[in-house]
Amino acid sequence: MRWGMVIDLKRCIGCYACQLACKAEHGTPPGVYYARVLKKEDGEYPTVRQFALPVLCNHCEDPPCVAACPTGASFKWEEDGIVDIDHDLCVGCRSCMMACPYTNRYFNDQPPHYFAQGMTPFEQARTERHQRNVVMKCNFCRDRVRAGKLPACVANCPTIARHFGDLDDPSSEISVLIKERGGFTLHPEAGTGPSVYYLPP
Amino acid sequence: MNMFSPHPFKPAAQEDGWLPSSCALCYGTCSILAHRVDGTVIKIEGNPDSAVGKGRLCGKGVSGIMTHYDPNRVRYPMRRTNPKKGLYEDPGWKRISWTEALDEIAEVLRKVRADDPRKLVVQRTTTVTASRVPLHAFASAFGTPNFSVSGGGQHCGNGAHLISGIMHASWSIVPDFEYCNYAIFFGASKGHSAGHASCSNMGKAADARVRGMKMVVVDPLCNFAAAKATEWVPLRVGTDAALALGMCNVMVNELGVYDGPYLQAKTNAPYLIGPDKLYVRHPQSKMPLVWDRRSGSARPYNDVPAADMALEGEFTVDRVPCRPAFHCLREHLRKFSPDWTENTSGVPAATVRRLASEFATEARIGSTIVVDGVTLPYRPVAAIAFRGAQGHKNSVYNFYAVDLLNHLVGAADVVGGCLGFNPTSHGHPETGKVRYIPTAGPDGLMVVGSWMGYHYPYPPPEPRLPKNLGLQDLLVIGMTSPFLDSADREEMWEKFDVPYRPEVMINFGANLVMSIANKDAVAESLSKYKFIVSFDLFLTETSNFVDIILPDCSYLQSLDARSNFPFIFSLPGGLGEWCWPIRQPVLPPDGEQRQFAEVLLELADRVGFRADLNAAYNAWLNLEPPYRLTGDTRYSYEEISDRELKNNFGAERGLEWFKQNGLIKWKKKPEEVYWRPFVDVRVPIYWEFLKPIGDKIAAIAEPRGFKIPLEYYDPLPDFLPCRSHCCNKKGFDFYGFYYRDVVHTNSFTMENPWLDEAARLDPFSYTIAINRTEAAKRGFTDGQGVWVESESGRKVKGRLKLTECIHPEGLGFAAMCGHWTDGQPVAKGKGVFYNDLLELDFEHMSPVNINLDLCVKVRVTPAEESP
Amino acid sequence: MNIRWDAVVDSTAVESPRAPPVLPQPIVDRNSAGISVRVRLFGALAALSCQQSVELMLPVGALVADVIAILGERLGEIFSAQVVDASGVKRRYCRLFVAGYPVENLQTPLYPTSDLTEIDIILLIALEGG
Amino acid sequence: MAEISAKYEQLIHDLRQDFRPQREWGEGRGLFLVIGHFLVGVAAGAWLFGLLFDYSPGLFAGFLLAGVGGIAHLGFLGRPERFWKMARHVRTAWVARGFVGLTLFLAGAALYMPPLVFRAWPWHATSAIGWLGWLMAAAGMVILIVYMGFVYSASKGIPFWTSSLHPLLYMTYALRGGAAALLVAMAMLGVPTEEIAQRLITIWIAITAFLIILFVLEIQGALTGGNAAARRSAREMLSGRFAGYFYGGTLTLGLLVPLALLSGKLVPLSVAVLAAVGLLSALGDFFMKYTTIRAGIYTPLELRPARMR
Repeated sequence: MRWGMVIDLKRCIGCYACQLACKAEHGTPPGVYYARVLKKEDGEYPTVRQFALPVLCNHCEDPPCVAACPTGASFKWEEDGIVDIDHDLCVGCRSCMMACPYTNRYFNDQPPHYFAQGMTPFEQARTERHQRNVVMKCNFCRDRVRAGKLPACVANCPTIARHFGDLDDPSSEISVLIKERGGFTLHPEAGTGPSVYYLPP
Repeated sequence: MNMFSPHPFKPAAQEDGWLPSSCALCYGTCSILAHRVDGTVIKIEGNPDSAVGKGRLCGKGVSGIMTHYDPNRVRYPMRRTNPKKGLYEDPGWKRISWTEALDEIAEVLRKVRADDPRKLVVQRTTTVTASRVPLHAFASAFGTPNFSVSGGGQHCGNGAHLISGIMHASWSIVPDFEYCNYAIFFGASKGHSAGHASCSNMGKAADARVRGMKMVVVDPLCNFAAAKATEWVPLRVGTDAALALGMCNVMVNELGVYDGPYLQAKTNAPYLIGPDKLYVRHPQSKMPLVWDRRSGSARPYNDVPAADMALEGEFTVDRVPCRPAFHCLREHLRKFSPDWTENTSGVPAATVRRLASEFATEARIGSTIVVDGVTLPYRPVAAIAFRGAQGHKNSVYNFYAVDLLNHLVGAADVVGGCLGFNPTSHGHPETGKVRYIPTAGPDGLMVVGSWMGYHYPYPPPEPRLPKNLGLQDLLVIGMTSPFLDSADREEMWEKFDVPYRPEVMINFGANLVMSIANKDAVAESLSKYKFIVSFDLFLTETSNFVDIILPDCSYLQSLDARSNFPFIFSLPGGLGEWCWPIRQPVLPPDGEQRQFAEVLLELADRVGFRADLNAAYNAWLNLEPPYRLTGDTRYSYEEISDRELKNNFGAERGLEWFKQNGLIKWKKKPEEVYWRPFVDVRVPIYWEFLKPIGDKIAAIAEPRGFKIPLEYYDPLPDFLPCRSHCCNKKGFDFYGFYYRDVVHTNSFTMENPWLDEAARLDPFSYTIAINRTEAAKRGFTDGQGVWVESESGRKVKGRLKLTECIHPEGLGFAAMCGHWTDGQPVAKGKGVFYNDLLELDFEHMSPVNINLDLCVKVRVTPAEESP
Repeated sequence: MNIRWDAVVDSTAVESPRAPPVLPQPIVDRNSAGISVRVRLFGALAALSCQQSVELMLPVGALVADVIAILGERLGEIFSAQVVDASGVKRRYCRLFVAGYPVENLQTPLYPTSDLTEIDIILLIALEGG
Repeated sequence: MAEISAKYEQLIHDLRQDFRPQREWGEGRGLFLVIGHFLVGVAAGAWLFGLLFDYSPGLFAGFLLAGVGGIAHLGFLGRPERFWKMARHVRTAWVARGFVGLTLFLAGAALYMPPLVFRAWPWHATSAIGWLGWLMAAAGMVILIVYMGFVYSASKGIPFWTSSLHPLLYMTYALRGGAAALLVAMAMLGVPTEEIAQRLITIWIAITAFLIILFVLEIQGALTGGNAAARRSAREMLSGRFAGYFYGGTLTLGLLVPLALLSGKLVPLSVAVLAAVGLLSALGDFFMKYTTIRAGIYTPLELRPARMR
């Protein structure tokens, strides 16, 4: 069993709904983004193409962040392949941030609120619980997934560009999509075996 | 999933529930589920049961929590202490009680109503659709015709909605994403960014993309729709009509491709046109005549089988030489040669030819398809336009020309073609409500079955010496008007002896100072009001002109019984489901916040016109016995909502039922979605009615020294340049234009810190897009601070974003940013206030639909220090 | 097959199982001498007449149009101009209800009933944008 | 607060860039990490030469520097109170290994050194405990010298650091730092013998020469290695944001001036010169490490256009 995600760049329109649905789901503090959207362009006027590239933790088969973590705070759930962080163990040395080839880890040293006035009721309920001065990142909404739901970014994507499933099961929707649509990963040369695949735009 | 908690305002301990309601971060009004735990909303998700959003929300929708919980929200009624009003005058807000506030407002309203009710101007933001009925009802009952939707219509609507109404009986148009194979978008992002039913359309458009629908996007900027297009066709800002007409010409005159039977049966193409450009009519019945090829004579259109109607030919009727409208159109189109098009729009002649032939070929004229067992015409092509194309002085012709592409090939409201948003509804199977179908009006031309107001696009009312401050009773094609705030409004009012002036304004949520055009013109008009009361969530730039601020409830604290009605507005078009969701309060008011609708009811009681207001609600909601409001009974807004729901869906489906179930839905029939073959109406490919209107307006206006440029009232579309196209001032070498950003709504959402953050992470949202090569020529670097200056010397400051994705002559601005009020600290200083470059006078609006021209010729110069 | 547009025009297809009621037939009072109506004017129209409701007695067979005509005589051009257009057709933004049911066509007949027939007239805001 | 929000603004800006610089190591409190790394490296080197030259002040210097370096590290950690947890993952994490190394070193030194100073100490330096301490310290020293470079080369996100030369580079720093530390110590406490000083200087020159070669190869590799981010980093160092530190600090202070001084042409060799050379060399190394760390740039996230077509 290995959870994986497929992001269909043909469907994606870069609307930021994933990034913001993630923020709403986890109440991540300012400066922490489990999911993000990058805007890129390719070519020269007038034969140019703008495209969006949604990024998140790649939940690598062989995660450099886990190897680099001195405390074992960063670890991989053997039963489902999700790379996670035990915030009680994190000392905030940030080696994992340097080790991640996908720059998808964030050090949480910001106050747990967006407004100068302090925490909103929402932030008291959802943001304050996050430990300060530790590294944070996406964990494929493991709680949701274990409760039988899809990760927030997948469930909400208005263009249905994100798919979630078992990479180990060759008949799963995502395995089929990867096979049929030529799915690829970012920085294959890093040899980390990402669980996040992209379908060409 | 516990969908309901009996006492929304008194959450039980350990309460944990999902409440169905509706979003209000934009007028798309998608259906949401609010996850409330112990009295705090900790998540907002889409409601999967609903056809509106289908359980998925855009970035704005999921971020609504932060708008609701914003500590900068207004919580108490406030009164200004500084009598001086100005853009930078601090009103010196002082907290007052509701009683004080309502006493004072009622007093003012009582006086003005006794004096002349028309002196009251009622204004609302377009962002919150729930504000429409309560404010319209209030204004109607009060007795004023002067209603404004601030920037609404001025920027997006007068062209798009007018022509969508005339040609498709709907507010807007989209490709039939389920079946369309080839869509061409002109300055529209439908399905790729903001707008009506935006979230639902995002999914439909994505399906179409994967299915292989080709999409050509004509736009000076390559983002949103263009970024996903199979082909991006950059063009000179504001020349959409030139390209569309060029394509029409190639189709009709070079390829000879058009849908004859459609034109014969569903348009006025066969109507005979005389030398005076008007219909040749039957002497007695006054019916427009067509040429009956069978009898070889001219007969009223309704006496001749469509198949026998001549589309071309020179005929003589009672010694009057005449030709079918289509013949006139065909001749008229000849002047738009591909080379002319290239010179005007910058789109290569070869491209014009190719696009035209692709469109014509893909249309599969004459083909049919079976959908749900019904045989229907099949035209899998669509030409779509919206704000970008119509936001110009040539507004009407730009949109009309684009839509002609659809009608020439018969791709209008048929399978795969260009669809209006739900123009036809047969109503709920059990109650027959809400039912509406377009009907044949004067000369057999289509009259919408459902509309947002009572100013129908067709037939247009008779122009008269204006009595309304917006002058739409003179310039009758226009729906919303800029004349309440334009720099030349006083001049106009004097010209036409408008016997009164605006004195009191009730404003709901609109930030007028930023939402129409340059702030100075608006400030000038606002400062003239004797009294302004405003329902707001936040203090805005406009608040500086307000006398009393009333703290409104957010959408999470409010009730709305008709979130997505009328269906022509923001219920997704195409096959699927009819869906009627409601909005219900999931959180109590904070401080002394009160929902505006309730406050308006109380004001009517205090002023003493509750009976009128009840009658107005009866009319606006089409309430029938036994659900009509009677006499001056003091119904609460909940009771009124309950009656509307029962009136439409039966006694058992009142407000309580909807609070639990969230919505009611039923399947759309192919006869509803693809209604065109089933409804005997025609649409004008030749706008004969336009000419007499122009003449009548001129007859009233010109004796009073108000020149009406009649070339804009010709029955056939043309390319007429914007002011910006005529500016040859040295150094002014860019066409400034703005576009909607996907994470922002009007000027409202910049205060939401999540959306603001997303916009700051985006390379375009808060910057000015400029062509990389052009920037290099001028030594501009990425991120550089610049001044952008209009011909008339208006200046805005911003940061450049160098990109390959924009036309060399274009300068792209996102949204309506650049707030400066302290009332919105998050929004303050973010992005660029593009509207401040826009002039606000008759010179800069369409002389037909009085839509503002939104493009400006500008000069770009480096700013000392980056902003 | 090349479909004929006029061939598929089929208005019966738009009849839904239950069309909403139009003006329901009231219990006609045969031996009544005439039709007594109470017209209530709201909003801008209310300002035109001193009292908000006007009671009229009409001959049997009278039409809604007759009511408008009488009111026109009483309240003057300013009333008629706002309610009907030059060709005598009811303006769209003028909503008229007989016994609580909307009436668009002024040629709709009125029926003598045992009690007053209520007629409500109000002008609505014509314009909207967005 | 202001500093924190400034960091947030900077992050937002960085995230918009194609080439995003790492700022956690080296900026703000991150400076403590650079200092810590630097001191611990010098400490290990000082201990080594202290043993080689049987020069106990060198050992003391090493012990002292390592202690301070350890504290500096704590000052950097987000959760210093949990520092001991860093021993949990030695199996794969170089940081953990470094932590163990430092612990061994400090503990060992604490056992081995006191008897060298105090006659009346419970055990003798050559006693079992003394030997145990000596061994622990020696092991710690080796780990400290070796681990540091691997911390960087294991940072897959920062191509500039991942060259195979990096570990060797850091070992060389340690040795050069050690030599420098001894020079300073001798200058302060008196040179045991002229000959020792001479040997030390020769060693210092040799190491420095080797370091120069390594560094040139390193930069050359980064510039030609084909990795855009690494190239960008090298440019930041040579002609970008950190050029000042590099030319001023590393090259001039750390290399040219010391060599000039040692040439004897400017001033006659003296104790003061030794001290100066030692200090300057150390300072140079510090700037070298500082700039290398600060110049770290994350691999950009991009689609290979080839994959898109």
